[in-house]
Amino acid sequence: MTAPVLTVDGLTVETTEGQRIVDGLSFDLAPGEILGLVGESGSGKTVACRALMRLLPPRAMSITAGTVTLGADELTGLSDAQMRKVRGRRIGMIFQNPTAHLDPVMRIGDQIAEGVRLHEGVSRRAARARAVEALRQVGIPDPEARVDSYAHEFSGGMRQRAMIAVALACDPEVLIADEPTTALDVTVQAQILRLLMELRDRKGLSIILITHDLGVVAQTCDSIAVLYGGRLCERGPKREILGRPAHRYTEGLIRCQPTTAAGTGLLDTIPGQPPTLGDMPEGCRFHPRCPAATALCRATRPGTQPHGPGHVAACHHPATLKEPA
Amino acid sequence: MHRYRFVLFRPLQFLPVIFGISVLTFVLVRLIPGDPARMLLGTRATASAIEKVRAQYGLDEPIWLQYFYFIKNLAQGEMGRSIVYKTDVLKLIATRIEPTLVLVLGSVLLALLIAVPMATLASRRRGTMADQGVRVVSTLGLGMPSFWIALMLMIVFSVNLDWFPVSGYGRSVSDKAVHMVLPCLTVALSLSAILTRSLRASLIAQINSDQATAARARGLPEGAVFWRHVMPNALIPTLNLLAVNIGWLIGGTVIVESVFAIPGMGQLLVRGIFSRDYMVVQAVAMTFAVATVLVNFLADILTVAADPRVKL
Amino acid sequence: MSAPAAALRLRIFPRFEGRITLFLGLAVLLFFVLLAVFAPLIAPYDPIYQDGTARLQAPGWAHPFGTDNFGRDILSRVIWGTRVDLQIAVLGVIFPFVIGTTIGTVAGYFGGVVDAVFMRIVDVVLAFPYLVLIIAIIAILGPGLKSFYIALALVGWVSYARLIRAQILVLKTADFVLAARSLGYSHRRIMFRHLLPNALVGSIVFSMSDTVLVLLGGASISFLGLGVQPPTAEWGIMVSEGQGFITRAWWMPTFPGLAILALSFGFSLVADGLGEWLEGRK
Amino acid sequence: DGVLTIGRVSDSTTFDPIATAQNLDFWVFMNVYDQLVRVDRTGTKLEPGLAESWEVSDDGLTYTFTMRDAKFSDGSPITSEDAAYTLSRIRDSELSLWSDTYTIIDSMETPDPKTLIVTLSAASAPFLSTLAMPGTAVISKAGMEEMGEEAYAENPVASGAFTVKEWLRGDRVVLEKNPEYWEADRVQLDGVEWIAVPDDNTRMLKMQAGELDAAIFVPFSRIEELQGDANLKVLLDPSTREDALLLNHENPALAKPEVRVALDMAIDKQAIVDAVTFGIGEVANSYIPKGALYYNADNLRRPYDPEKAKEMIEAAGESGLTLDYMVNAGDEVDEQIAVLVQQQLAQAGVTVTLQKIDPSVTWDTLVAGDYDLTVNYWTNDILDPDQKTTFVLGHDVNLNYYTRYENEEVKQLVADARVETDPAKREAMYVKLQETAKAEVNWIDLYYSPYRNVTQSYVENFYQNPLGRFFLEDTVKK
Amino acid sequence: MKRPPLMIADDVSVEFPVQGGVPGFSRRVLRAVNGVTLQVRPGEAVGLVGESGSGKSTLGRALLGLEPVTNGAVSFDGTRVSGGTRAALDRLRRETAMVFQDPYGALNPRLTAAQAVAEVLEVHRKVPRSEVAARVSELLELVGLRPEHGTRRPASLSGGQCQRVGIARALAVEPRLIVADECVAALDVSIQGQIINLFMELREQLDLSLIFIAHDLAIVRRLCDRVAVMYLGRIVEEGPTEQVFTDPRHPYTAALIRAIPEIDPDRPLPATPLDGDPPSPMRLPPGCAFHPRCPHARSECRGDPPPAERTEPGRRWSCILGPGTVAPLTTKQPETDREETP
Ligand SMILES: Nc1ncnc2c1ncn2[C@@H]1O[C@H](COP(=O)(O)OP(=O)(O)OP(=O)(O)O)[C@@H](O)[C@H]1O
Ligand SMILES: Nc1ncnc2c1ncn2[C@@H]1O[C@H](COP(=O)(O)OP(=O)(O)OP(=O)(O)O)[C@@H](O)[C@H]1O
Ligand SMILES: [Mg+2]
Ligand SMILES: [Mg+2]
Repeated sequence: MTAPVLTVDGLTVETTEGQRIVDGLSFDLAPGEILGLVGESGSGKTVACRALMRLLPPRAMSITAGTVTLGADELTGLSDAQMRKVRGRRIGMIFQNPTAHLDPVMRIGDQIAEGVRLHEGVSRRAARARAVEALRQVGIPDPEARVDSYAHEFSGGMRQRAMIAVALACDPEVLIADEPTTALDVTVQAQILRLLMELRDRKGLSIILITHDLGVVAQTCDSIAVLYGGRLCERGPKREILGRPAHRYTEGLIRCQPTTAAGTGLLDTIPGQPPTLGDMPEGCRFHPRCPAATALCRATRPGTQPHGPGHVAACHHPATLKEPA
Repeated sequence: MHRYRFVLFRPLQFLPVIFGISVLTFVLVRLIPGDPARMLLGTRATASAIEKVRAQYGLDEPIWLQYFYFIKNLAQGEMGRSIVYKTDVLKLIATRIEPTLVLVLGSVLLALLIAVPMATLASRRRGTMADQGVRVVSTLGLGMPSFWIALMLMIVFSVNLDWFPVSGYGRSVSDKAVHMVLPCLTVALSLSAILTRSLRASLIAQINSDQATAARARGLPEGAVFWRHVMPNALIPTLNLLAVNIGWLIGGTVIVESVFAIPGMGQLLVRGIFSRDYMVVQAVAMTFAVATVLVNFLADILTVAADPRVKL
Repeated sequence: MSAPAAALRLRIFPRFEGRITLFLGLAVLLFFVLLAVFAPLIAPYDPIYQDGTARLQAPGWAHPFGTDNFGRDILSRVIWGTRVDLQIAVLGVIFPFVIGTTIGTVAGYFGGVVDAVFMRIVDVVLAFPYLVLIIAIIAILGPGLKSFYIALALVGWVSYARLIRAQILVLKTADFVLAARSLGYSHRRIMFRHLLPNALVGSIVFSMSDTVLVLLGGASISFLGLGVQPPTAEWGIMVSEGQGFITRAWWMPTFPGLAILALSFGFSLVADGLGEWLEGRK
Repeated sequence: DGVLTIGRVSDSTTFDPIATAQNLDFWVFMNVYDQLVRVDRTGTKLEPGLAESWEVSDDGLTYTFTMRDAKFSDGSPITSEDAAYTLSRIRDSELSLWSDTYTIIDSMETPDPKTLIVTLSAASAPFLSTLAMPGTAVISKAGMEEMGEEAYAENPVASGAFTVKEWLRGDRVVLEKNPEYWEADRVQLDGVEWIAVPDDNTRMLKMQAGELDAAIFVPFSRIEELQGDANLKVLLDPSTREDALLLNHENPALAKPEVRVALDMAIDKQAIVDAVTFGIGEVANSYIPKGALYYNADNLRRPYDPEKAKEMIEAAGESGLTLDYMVNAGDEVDEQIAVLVQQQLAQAGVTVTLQKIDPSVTWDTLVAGDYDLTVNYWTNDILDPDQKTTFVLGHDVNLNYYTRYENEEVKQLVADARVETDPAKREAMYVKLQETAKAEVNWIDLYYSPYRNVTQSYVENFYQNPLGRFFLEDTVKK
Repeated sequence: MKRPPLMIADDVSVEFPVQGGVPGFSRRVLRAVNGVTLQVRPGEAVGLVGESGSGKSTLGRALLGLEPVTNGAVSFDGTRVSGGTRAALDRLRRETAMVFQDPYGALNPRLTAAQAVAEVLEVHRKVPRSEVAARVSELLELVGLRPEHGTRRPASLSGGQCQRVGIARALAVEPRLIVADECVAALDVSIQGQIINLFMELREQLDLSLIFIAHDLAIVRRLCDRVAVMYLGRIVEEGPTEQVFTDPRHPYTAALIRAIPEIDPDRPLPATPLDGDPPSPMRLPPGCAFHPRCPHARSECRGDPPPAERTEPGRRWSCILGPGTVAPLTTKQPETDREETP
């Protein structure tokens, strides 16, 4: 195995009120790997990724523990100026809602060129050429003409492509994609996912793909990390997790995902509601909804335990083990 | 470009507004009790003299006929004759329009020069003492009557420091500039308070906006994010607020003009109202109204130019 | 490590943002309300009593805020003026608020011709210089506070109508309105039970800052001599009358001026605080 | 330089002498035009203007004026033709606001360029005085006919000490010395600028900042302060101004003379003078202003006695009397007087409710009689007492200045005094009128006050005569 | 025995005016629904699928009389409701209800759950005033909420709970037909199932007809008897769910089914995802609206008129291709046959 490009160790994000939104998150990302970060709404996926970029909303939350290492640099220890050199240049980021994340009054080409000129100090002309190139790479037809378009002149899928072009303009090592397809139609979603995979293949990019759709993960990712209530439940290679889920939540998630397969009768469900920031359960955060919960689960936070090759889970009673009496 | 097609057709929509204004001014002026003839003749007037003046200005005609003449004249580009000044109203307005224009434009400019840095400071240091300071200053600016601000400025800058003349408009361009500093500042102080608040709010919204976050994620330093992505987006609603408030602003010049003895339209209008100089009031109000409509039209064009999304 | 330090540094404000402003503002308003209610008990003198022997006295023990050119006690006049000015601030806003809100709601909800007609009227009123229109209406009705309120109502509703209409236009496309329609609710119910309460927040915040404009409008009207009847104590009149004495008896315009400023400040704080608090609650 | 800048409330409206009734315009007319007959500095004598001399026929119907050698600013001579044109214009023109005063002129003849013969339809003692009114400022017939009325009203051909160099409407009138003026040697100033500064405070600040050479109308409240300024001279020139409290005699209570007398006693005029004018005014005892022709210095001064007044009102069966007091909105002095009167009458058991009214409506209200009390002031236009007497007591068209005071005897006396040509007899008649008016309390005389102007200390000989005119011929800027 | 249809849409079109035309001269319109014919039988669940902007919501609203129909007719239970009498509309309102996508947006943020439900009962006088409270708790219980949830406002309920309130409110009118517009799209996967199950149970208990709008075909397959696929305002295919899924006749349907991500590590993304984006409804291409994106497009597809509707018993579709031409969906099998280079 090659050395990971990105290592996250015990990352913890707290609000100014002291609530832990992300709690001791650890994972690493190999070169050319696509990691799927899965979890329900509010489980802290977005916050975790913004923490990697040190782009947390100022004065609302901050990183209180843990380290993030990119190559040789520990990002948590960098000065703001140093961190800016990382953003865009070494880690690119794309977002769920492309419309809101593009500046409506600036031309697409200029938004791409902006990062290039900043990081590489190239001329205006060269930056523009790079912008055209970036748009071509993400499959925008007629990029020479489209660099001068505004975001609202693009369709949803094209906007998402443009965002990817902005993020990739400086050839970053890592791309963080925060639910890049949730706002898109299924047919367009497939196009974008395909594009990400191609880029990975072509450029050896490492990608963190945030999503709540296990289907997307199954079709695009190499490995999976599952978040619940701000904590990591389980992570490992895709086939491991989907085939042999250890954590009860992961298992439930897979079970209740509707499939296009024919079927009758009621769907499988996970009972109850996801926890909210205000009242996080003690112990294992999943225990109120877990069929296998015991007193242990209610009292103690489970530690991560290896569960297979590259597969760890934080569960007192992993599914593949024998159920407690 | 078809985004600008509204420039051709929008003026059609102005017609009902301008018609409405003409009715409103006409009716309003005539509803005000008090007889222009008597105002003109003063206390020692005789009944026959009053009758004579009324006939001279057609005030003895039925009101609908007066309106008809008013519209008819208007269609011919005439506004009638001033009862007090005994001259063509348009001629009067022509001499008075420049000071008011300078006052309004100068105030807006000055207000922006005050508001933009203040709002920038407040929004970029949100929640700090600087922010609170800006809030206090802008609240105070808003809470002071303009005639009071004017007096203070005069005492400090004209009488004590002798930097600017107390009042008047001046003759040459540079002279006018010097004369208009304090009046513009007076209006600008309260205007900038409003603008600062509005701009601060939209700046804060934009600073926390997704597109700004995206810009930061590209590695842009905060300054670049602010000036290239936050400010342009935040300025548009503030400029529109300014356009909507133009009527308020012009109203404010009434007092400032009389305090600073600026021979502008506001003074003309107030004297017109107090002396029941119907023609003058009608003409000035119409001029103001058309100006307001034009400013909003301009704001539309500006918005369309500044924001590629907007289509009108 | 810099991160925890940063967290500590930043923890001071956000929690109270909005609320502290709101409370401060409400405290200022409460202070003035108490002043108004207990004016007869608090004021040391009769506000209109003219003491020929004590004209233009500088602030001192007997008259903390000094006296005016009639020998009236300025402190007492400022205190009694609270009654009038609070009334101006409240009544000057309530009528435009109610009228504008109703019209804006109806116009925004129904759209079409109703909307077009009302919005043209709004355009016409807005195209008119605000203060001038008020002066003209007061001239029609005769000077005095009642005319001022009527003028404000006739002119001021426009802002509220615009504000509410814009809100309604956005809200009426919301699903809960569609839901209400699909459930067969009447237009009246949808407008006033469902739309209006949700559209009101912005206008309430605006109305708080509008009070400031109304107070100043009142002062300007007093400056032009169209305000309250003498010898009623009212801050705007006191400032404009006191102006002539600025170099000779600075206390005459200054104290009522400060009172206007303080009350405006209170309303502004409430407006800011309310805005931020409601924003934060979303 | 020798240009005198004067700050005043408002700008001129016209230069057509017959088309205005405003003091604003009159002030400038007196700089730009000369008249046949002028009022002197003291406001008590007529002196020759463009008419070198004049003769009145014994029946008082024919006036023969001899014109002096004088020129208009365009260099053309001022002839009797011009004078006749001026008078016929004010009598006959569509534009004239003064026709009524001059219909007494029956005919005019100009046998030669130096002689003007005016024939009246009836004898009139005050006729010569009316010739000194600003409306009769002599204009150039040729000029008027050539330029047309409108152009002339903007840029007149001057017959006076100055010509109009520039008129920036709403801002200022710029005058320049008229070298053709017959008394040009007397004029020291190179020019005059009349500058509109509407706000009183601003005007005074402009004086303090040295931006004006002179400013007219100093608020009472600022006088003491400005007097303390070494750079400034405050000029308190005697005036014919009298402030009086009008009573509406149509009010049943006010129709009773004893009630009116009681009110007169209930008002402490000295207190008003002290509070409102800061002691600068003087308590009035007659409707004829102090220092004016035929003023009766011995006229009755009723003592201030609220107790007695209260008793009298009760005796008249009017206890609990309530009166509406009309206040001119925006007039500071007016409001102050109102407040004082209210407080003083309260002590006599009279409730006064103040009613603020827009100044432009005041006249309508007065005409309609919708008031009980109100303060008004009067300044004489002419030096003869006839004008004011007619207006105030003579049952003229204005209901005795809207008080609706009626006394047939007085009316007759006013008419007789107008045509009486023996000055001694005339004086006796006017003394009688003053005494009667006081006895019957047609209105309540409050106070006389001087004109209040201020100049920089380097300005000399700047004055306003009692009729309100500014003659700048002698004014010097050192 | 088949019962007569409860709701019939006959050649329904809905147009919206759009800005950009010259005021007072030309009027530009957007045809969001374009000649749609659809029937819903009592007790039947019809799925309406299609891409964003294809007019699903607009059709749903038009069926409930919430959007004026510009062309065609909608009738409910034998009575014409589009352009019909007030009474017909009132009756429609009393017998139909709608459930919305955004669980929060569909509830008035100022009313508690119980108030929202009670309001319906009061307006329609479903029960005497005194029994409102009891009926409210009954309804809340029916959708699986505890009474204490009734006292909360939407902001303090979770998305799934809000959606249940929305359903309870819809049930309060005792409708015969519910239109559910993407009612689970905004919910987390673990909650989606709960709501879908609720619908299935309610259908069973109350003999409800259901028009279920979604773009998630997997759910539609579970819940619906029949499915209609919309593309740019038209129904391009309609038929029994199973048949449509296993044997789609329209290439768009096939692409839609293929594009759905499946939790199956062995099934990769479709190698040839549908190209391009749906064209703007303002500028519909001539002929078959799908042809610019259709891998099978021929020259006939490009010219007017659009392809005629083809029918089989219980099925209809608008495509010139014959049955079996577009790939059928075979679940759990890698689509090796289509695995070509892009
Ligand atoms: N600016 C903020 N201030 C306070 N709390 C926040 C803020 N942003 C997010 N949170 C809270 O942090 C938690 C995690 O949010 P996050 O956005 O990371 O979730 P997510 O997993 O990305 O969800 P989704 O799938 O909805 O995007 C949530 O409980 C959210 O309410
Ligand atoms: N009120 C409206 N005014 C103008 N156009 C509208 C309006 N409502 C919908 N449209 C347009 O009609 C078309 C169909 O919209 P509709 O909302 O019915 O689509 P949909 O299939 O429900 O899409 P989604 O899956 O995004 O909900 C779209 O192009 C939309 O922009
Ligand atoms: Mg997220
Ligand atoms: Mg929809």
